[in-house]
Amino acid sequence: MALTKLDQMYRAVILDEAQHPRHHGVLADFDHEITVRNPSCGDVLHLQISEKDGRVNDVAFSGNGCTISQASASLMTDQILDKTPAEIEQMVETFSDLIIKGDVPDADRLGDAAVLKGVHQFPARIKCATLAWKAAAQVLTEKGKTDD
Amino acid sequence: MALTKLDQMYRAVILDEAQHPRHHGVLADFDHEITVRNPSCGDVLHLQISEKDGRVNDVAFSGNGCTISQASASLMTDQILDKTPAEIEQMVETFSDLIIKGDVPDADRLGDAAVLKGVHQFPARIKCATLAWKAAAQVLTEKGKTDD
Amino acid sequence: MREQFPFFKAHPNLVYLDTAATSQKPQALLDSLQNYYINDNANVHRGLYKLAYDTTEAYESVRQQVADFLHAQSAEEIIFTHGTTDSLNLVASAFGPHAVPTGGRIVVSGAEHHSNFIPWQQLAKRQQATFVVTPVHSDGTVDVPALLAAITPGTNLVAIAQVTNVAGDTLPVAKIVKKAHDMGAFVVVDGAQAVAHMSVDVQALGADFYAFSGHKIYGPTGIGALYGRADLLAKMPPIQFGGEMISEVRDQGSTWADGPIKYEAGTPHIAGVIGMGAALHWFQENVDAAALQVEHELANQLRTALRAIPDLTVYGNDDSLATVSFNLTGIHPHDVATFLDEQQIAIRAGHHCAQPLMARLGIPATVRASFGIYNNQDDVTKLVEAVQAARRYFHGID
Amino acid sequence: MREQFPFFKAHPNLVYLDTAATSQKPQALLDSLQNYYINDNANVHRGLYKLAYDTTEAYESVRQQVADFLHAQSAEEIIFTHGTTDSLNLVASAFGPHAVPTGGRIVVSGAEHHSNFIPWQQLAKRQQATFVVTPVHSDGTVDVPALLAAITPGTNLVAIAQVTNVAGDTLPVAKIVKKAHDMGAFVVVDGAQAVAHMSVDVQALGADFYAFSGHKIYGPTGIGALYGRADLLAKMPPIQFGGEMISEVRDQGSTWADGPIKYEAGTPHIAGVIGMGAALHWFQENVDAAALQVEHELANQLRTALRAIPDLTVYGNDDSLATVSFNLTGIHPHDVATFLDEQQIAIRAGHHCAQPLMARLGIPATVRASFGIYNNQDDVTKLVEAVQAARRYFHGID
Ligand SMILES: Cc1ncc(COP(=O)(O)O)c(C=O)c1O
Ligand SMILES: Cc1ncc(COP(=O)(O)O)c(C=O)c1O
Repeated sequence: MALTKLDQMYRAVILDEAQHPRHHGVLADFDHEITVRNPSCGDVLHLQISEKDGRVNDVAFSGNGCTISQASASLMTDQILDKTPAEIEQMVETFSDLIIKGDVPDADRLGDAAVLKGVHQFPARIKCATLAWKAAAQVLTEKGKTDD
Repeated sequence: MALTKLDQMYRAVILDEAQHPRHHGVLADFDHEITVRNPSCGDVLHLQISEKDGRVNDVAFSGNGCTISQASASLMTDQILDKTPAEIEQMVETFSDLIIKGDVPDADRLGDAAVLKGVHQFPARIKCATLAWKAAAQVLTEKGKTDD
Repeated sequence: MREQFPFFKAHPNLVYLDTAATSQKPQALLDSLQNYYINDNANVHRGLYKLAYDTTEAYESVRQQVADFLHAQSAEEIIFTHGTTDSLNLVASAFGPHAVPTGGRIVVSGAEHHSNFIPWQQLAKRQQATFVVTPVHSDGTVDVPALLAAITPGTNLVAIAQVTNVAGDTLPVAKIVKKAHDMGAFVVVDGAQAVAHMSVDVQALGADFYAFSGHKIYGPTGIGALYGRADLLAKMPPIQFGGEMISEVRDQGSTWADGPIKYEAGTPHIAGVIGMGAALHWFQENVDAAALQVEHELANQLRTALRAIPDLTVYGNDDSLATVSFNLTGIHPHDVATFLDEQQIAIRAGHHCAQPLMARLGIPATVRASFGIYNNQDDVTKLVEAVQAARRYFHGID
Repeated sequence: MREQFPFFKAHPNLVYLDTAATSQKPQALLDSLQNYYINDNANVHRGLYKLAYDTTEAYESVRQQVADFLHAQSAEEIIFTHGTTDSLNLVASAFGPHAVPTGGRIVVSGAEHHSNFIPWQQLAKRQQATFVVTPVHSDGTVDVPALLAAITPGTNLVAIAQVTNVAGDTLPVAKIVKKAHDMGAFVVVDGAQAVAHMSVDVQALGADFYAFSGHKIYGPTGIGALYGRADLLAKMPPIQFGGEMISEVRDQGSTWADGPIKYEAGTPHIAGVIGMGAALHWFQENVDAAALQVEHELANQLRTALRAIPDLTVYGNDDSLATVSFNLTGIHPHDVATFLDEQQIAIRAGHHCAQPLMARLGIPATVRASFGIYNNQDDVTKLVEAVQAARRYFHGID
């Protein structure tokens, strides 16, 4: 069984991250909020962000999705803490690139989240991996617009 | 050039009939009236029939159509004179059969109109040949119903 | 059987278990499409030349074939559409306002596919009608007594699948129709998941409308049919305009052709109609009740084998036909699908266009394996083994 | 060129002059369809397995291809439909009520095909709008100054063909759009007869909507496209419901997907989309401006030769493209068609779904010969000779 590719995507850290996600829940107080969907599979992600002095100082997500989307949301929320919206936008672009290509020069900007690069071998799962990141970029640049 | 089949349909009598149709025009007085169309080609036939003592005693048609539909209307109007609606219904069935099969045992019931049997070699033209006949059967049985 | 499907020659190691989404195609269909485009291609209903005439005849003869296939009274009751969704939307748009007055009542089951759900939901909205979605059992099958109870006096329209697309259960359509007709309601039946797996008799069912798609019964994409009772079609205005659906077009008004072509505006999907005819012909020649029974038994074998796996929920029951949905506790269906795909097993994971059902079951998605006439024992064995492996993999059991 | 079309191998002696009704198909299209069904057949937009994913990618890449072909700004502006008629009806149903208020004004030319006429006539009826049909010249071409003059302040929508289907004249779309936009009106362009015969740039034209059919540009039946300006599509509600066009479906309400799939309810005609992509690719690789010029010259040669026949009226003029309509005085077009068919010449006779034009010209029908990229000099010669023979035959000249 050709599980090598699978193993590259489902690294232990990812399975673990999805099972024990960080920043899972809701915030009492927040500046930005968005609900995004992956309509073809029904995944829903609800994201809340609070900002202080132009930097993300708290974040939480809820909703449901597969291992990849949950792990990705967990890693994303961890990585954007203390970043400015502009920095986050750049990170999201880098992340998108990484997931599509499997490798990018500035992957270290993504910290632990770079572990998701194995997704690039599963093009059908790219949307799962990028959902949370795109939501963050959208809510921070479009100021709280939701899709409903 | 394979004009034999053509000649069988376009007998001189038919070309002549179409050019000098009988009962072409309108009646001042009539009991039945119908307008039928061949929507796929735009042919229109307007038919008026007057009845006396349970028999057709006058008939007229107008509209436009091809040689076959005009010749057929001309021959039909001539043949139904003095016939009862029931007789006409049977004639229409016989005519339909003749045009589809090219030969039927009781073709002589149709008088001169049997000359149209050559149409059976041109299935695409069957509707042209039967338009007037079906209109007559319809208007005599359904009492003046029009399609508009 | 399988050797009649070139797809399986091209994919010798693939376990294709997604026939409910779309079926693979027999050689007979491929031949028919090639033959159409090479020998018979001409536009229909307009040409006086022989080629166009013959193509029109062939096209219209499929209408009779579909009528016979569904046991309709006449070919005049068959409208060619682009698929089940198109058929159902046509009924909702053209017949809906006639059937459902302002403030009326529409009943659908809680297990309907979006295509047999949203058109009625939106019709209800337009007509300010009550839109009733009936309960399902915890295994995803329709609660039939509850559905029957919902069909009260004052109900105008009932829309149900003959076979549902997640749990694969078969609804007692004749019984539902009887109740609905007694209450004065019309019944629209979604046959998308039925026609390839059981024989259908619209007159015995008493259905007022019946819809299906060619691509789910071994036919081409882009084509489907709608059966409508003749007396109801007579009341239905066209909703698309143009081409041969007319009787006369004047500047300020038009009149319509009689019969089904009234609803077939524009150049139809001619190759699709001819191809659907070839597929139905192939189906009737090659797939008998015994073959369908084998298909059903494969599905039941799979259900039985899956039920033996710990932490696994199977939807549907042994009366369910060729569709088997399940979930592994704690493992998202998408992850299962990817795992299986890596082992060359094509199954579907998702909401299957049945979000109202997912909401009722309190789950976001299921894994769904669905059978076609080309599947075999081996496919079942491979899937079961792979599901067990997936469970071990994601639960970290080694 | 001709040898790329297996139809002509199957019909070596046929003179096919009915491309305006439907085109014959290149081998490249047949190969693409076979390849799709044998190798790639899977439903789109839903599957997580590789086959379904790849098919979805291929499907979506055709959207970009069509966008490039029409010079649209983005693939988001391309909706797959079932053909021109379906495209135009979609605009009329979904955008029409937004564009045309109660009591508004719609302008169409007097030479429109029913598919670009009745949808607007019926929209006008629904909106109690004025429906203006503009004059044509005695040769069946559109009277452009009169059309421009009809686009007054208060006009909300103008619907015109880029190339008409009886006289084959090309309308100055950019000029008409400019006037319409100045008056605050939207312009819907019917490109059915244009795309296979000239290059199209929707942005240069300024068209708000542009419709065409795959089967008229060497592609499969049952598929077409609608271009819509992105800002206008954003305002357009869906009119068919079901399948993947949703964002979320709740019992009492639903929200829609973003982008063109909002209008593509149900399983699309996947083979048709892939096939249309193959046909457009083939067209762009094999048919250059010079080839189209040759086609145009064949049509002009035919017009010239026909004009030399006594008692014969030719419609259109030398700027008309690949379509030539004519009538022999005193001989009904259907009789001409049958005569020509016996000599293996497939041409069309009838009203060509342009009854308003026929009414203006005071004729019931015309004979129409239309060219495709596979026609040649020989076809013209044979047709001219046969028309002369028909004239002698029916007039009894021997
Ligand atoms: C100018 C024009 N518009 C619209 C149509 C309709 O196209 P379709 O029948 O492919 O929908 C046609 C062809 O029949 C046409 O020639
Ligand atoms: C029960 C049911 N209804 C309707 C549909 C819609 O069919 P289509 O997508 O062919 O229009 C499907 C399949 O997707 C289905 O399973």
